Amino acid sequence: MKERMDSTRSHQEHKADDKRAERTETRNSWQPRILAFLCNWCSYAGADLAGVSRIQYPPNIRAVRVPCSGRVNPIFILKCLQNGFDGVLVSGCHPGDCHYISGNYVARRKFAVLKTVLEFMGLEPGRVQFSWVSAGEGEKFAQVVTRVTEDVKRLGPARKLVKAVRSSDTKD
Amino acid sequence: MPGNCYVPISMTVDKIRTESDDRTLRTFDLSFRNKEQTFDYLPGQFCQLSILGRGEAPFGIASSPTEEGFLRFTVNRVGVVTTALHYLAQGETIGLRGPFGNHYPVEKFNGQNVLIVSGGFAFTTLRSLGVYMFAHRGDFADITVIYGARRPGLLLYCDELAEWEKRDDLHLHLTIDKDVAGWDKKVGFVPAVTEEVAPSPRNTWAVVCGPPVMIKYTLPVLLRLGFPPERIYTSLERRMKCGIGKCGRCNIGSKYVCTDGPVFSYAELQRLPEQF
Amino acid sequence: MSKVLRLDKKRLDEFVAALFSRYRLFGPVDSGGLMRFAEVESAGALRLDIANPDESAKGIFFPQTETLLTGNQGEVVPTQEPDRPIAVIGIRPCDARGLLMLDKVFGTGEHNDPYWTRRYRNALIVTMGCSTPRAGCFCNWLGSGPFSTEGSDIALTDIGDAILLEPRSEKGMDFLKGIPCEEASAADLRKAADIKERAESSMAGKVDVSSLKSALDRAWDSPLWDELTGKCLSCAACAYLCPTCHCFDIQDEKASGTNQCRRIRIWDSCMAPLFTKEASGHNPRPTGKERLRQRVMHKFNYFVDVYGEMACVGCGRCIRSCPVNLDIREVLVRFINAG
Amino acid sequence: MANVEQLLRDKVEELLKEKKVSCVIGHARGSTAFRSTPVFARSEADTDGLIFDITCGNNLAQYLRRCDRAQGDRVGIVAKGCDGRAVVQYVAEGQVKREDVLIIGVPCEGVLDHRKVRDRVQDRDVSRCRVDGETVVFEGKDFEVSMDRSDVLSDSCKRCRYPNPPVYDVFITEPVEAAPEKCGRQELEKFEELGASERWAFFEKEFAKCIRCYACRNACPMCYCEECFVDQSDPQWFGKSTDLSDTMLFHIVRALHTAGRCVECGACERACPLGINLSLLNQRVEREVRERFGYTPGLVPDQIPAMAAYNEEDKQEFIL
Repeated sequence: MKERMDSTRSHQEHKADDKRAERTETRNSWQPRILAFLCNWCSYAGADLAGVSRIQYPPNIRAVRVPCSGRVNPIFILKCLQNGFDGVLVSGCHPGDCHYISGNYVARRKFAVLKTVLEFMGLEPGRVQFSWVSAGEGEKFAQVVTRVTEDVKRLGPARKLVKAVRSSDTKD
Repeated sequence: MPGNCYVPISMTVDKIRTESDDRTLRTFDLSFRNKEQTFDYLPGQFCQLSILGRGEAPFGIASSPTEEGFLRFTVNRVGVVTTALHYLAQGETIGLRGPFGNHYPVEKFNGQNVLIVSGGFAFTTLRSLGVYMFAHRGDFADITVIYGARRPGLLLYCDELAEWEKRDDLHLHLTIDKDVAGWDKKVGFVPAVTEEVAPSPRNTWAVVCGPPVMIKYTLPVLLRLGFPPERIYTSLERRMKCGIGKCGRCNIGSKYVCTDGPVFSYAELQRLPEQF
Repeated sequence: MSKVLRLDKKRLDEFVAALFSRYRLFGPVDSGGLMRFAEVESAGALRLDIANPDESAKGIFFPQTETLLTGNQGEVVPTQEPDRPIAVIGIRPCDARGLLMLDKVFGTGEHNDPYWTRRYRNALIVTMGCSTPRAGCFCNWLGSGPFSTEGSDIALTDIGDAILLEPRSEKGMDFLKGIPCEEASAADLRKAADIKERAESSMAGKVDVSSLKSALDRAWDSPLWDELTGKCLSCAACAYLCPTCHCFDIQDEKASGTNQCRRIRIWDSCMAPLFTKEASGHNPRPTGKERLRQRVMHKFNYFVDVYGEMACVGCGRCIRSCPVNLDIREVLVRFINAG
Repeated sequence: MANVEQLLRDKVEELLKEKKVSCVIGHARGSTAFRSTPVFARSEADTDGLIFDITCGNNLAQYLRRCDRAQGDRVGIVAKGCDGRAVVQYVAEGQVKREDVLIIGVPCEGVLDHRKVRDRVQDRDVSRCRVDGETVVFEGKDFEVSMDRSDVLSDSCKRCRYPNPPVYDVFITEPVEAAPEKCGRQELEKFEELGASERWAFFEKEFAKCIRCYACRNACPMCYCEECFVDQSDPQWFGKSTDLSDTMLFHIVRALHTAGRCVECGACERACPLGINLSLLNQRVEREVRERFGYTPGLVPDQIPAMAAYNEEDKQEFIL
């Protein structure tokens, strides 16, 4: 069925609001989508260990395996928020354990600044989180995911920075 | 909204063929989803092909208006849109806007000799021209085609070229840059081959299409052979968005490649300031 | 054209209300400290007392971001324009003239642009004469003036306690028929003529640009391009603020996780490297010099070839906002002098 | 200031005559008296137009990277504190060699925000602009307006801690004294007292004005990427529309890319044709980099920039 394409902004906005209301009403059933960038050498293996150890953790994360937390360009994180992920987790090796010696040290600086900027602007602190999880810390991985999922659930669906593709034009 | 020049016509991908051995060139035969749709064009014109959500890009029409039932495009995979096109499967739908631009001046070629010089995958609209002229063979005198590629695997439309070779009303010269085993035709760059086999410029019109470097070295050859700039034609490429002379990026001087071109005579190009 | 009417300022609201009743009304507003043209919800929001906004009025008819089509893979639906036509009030003569130029690009030729045409051709343009031209204004160089009425349906003149309304087109005359107004008195007209006279004479020295086109015909290899490019930052401030710059890009967007797509048109600028860069990496205008030359040539040479006039209305926005004060007037004068 | 101007011209003339430099990047009077425009002096004759005063707001450092010069030629630059810091940061980032630049320090007491002036003189043409103590006087046809320097000074100048180039080869007159507490950083502190949603609303309001002309980026001496991330097409990171999401992400990433590099010259803010508040974000980043990593950009030529370095002891209170 053809959707009626009305280019008045208010109409579209109302529709978006309705959608949001729907989502809020079904808050209990709403499940956040969280993207997790996991370092190949530690956190990804940690997730694996959590799996084989049959440790329970919420199924809300989508994992993307990266060679190092240093590979995670802050743009990736922002792009996730723009594309509507409700939360982003980046997890790498503990300091001193980086496979590439210093990747996570450099990443730590980048993430500190990113987090500062986003929270300064007013983005909810829980949306973007970071952790160090080693290959042996299956238990910790499950705890981190549980915590991040709970934080994001509490915050509700992401709205800030989310880009909607719609027929109305947004600049007034 | 009738007459909205930005709304593409829905086309079905009927046939897909990989043209080159490096798989960067793929040919698509398209037909109208609405079978009653008509579409008048002449060799040399181009269309905008699009996949909504990926983007739109211009391509010369490789089929001839004398061939019914399909429109043919050959796509070189270089950017976002062309890559998306390469992922298309048979039966899928794509958008088409056009035809845009001018065409090779086939009316001027009437009763005259025609020399086609081409290199690489720029052969698309020249195939269209060739097929068009064969369909109206009586209207044209001698036809010569020189077509070169770096190696045999990069020549477009090989099966068809094999048919063309059998024709006795066409002088076809295929050439590759460097000799390889099993190649029994010409070896050498297009400009050199042109110098060697081009017909007399008397009553002859030349059409030259290919990579910039080929054009750059072929034009002096033709001039030396006595072709006047007014009788040498080429087709230009530029980054385009609208295809209808509005978006403002494909101009060379005050000429828009999309509406005043893409076909220009060398005499016209000499009057334009910018490089092409 | 037809008789000039007088509207007491106290009754301006009535005039605006009449516009509201038939049109979607756009005009200059104060948007968080920034003066710009926007859709007006109430007469009170209109700011007819302010200087010409730094952004031109072209965005009303040619928005910076505009959805051309939406759909998913199978179905494509062009954006529908609301039926209600647009009226603009408070637009200056320079911008109104700029719209006429854009109409040549979008509204004429073999393919007319339906989005533009529907908006512009049905619109009512109510211009406000410029009693106090700003520093940087040079409309007088380009065959126009602060009280020019080209492209205007109704021309307003602020005479202090009242506004004079002069219909400039059938459409304008038609609209004014519904407005109960007295005719302007001889004294009012004299006052208006004085204001006009003062405004015109306040404008800085006029330069004869009649030889510019031919000077630029010969300027392709001029060393001036290198000199000017030296300081140009190659940003798009000039192009985006310009009422006649109209180059655009078309882009597709896809909503994450769905099939919902849209094809948008966005302003683009010839100053950007990407403007002409081809997928192969080849760029026919590789440096800032070729791009600056394109911008100047397009406006003052190519546009003359194609449409018979220069694509500049002398609004001075590029002069006021250029971060390095690369003044277009100086550029023109130097090319004229270089012959 | 007249004194500065004459000494500057003499000095540049001498440097060019003695072939110490092949070109000097400086300021000349703009087309209206409260503005200046960059100029490239290549011969002694070009030095007449050189000026240095309160109108010289462009950060000239960026021209160092694009200025035509033969191998081995040295380029001179008229440098306020922030131009000098940008040069130092270029050296630290390997963009220019210290020995290729001759830094001509000039005493800067802040530059005008031309948009503020424009509003104050009600868009009239200004033919003369002079500084008289704490007052700036603008003269035009039939008018003369005086205003407090602080009312028309660029906001970034009110916060300036480094009015003199940290490194220079010659200095015209004497370095000026920094007045760091002049205006302090109250703006940032006050803003931080707001709630998160108010802060977000502020940035939404500011960035909604953005027309993506990239004047901020192009005026910024530190934005020198061959291809900016917003111009990349494969992959295209963010959309080219003026959707708030796209414009905000542009500004956020720009702030991140200039973290530990921004020399606080305010060129971005002065370049913005819509007067968007761009510096608040930069101020916050600057403080974070200074407090967390102990780094201030543009002061020491051979120090590794903060975001290219690390310290094993960096704080990591935010990491789970």
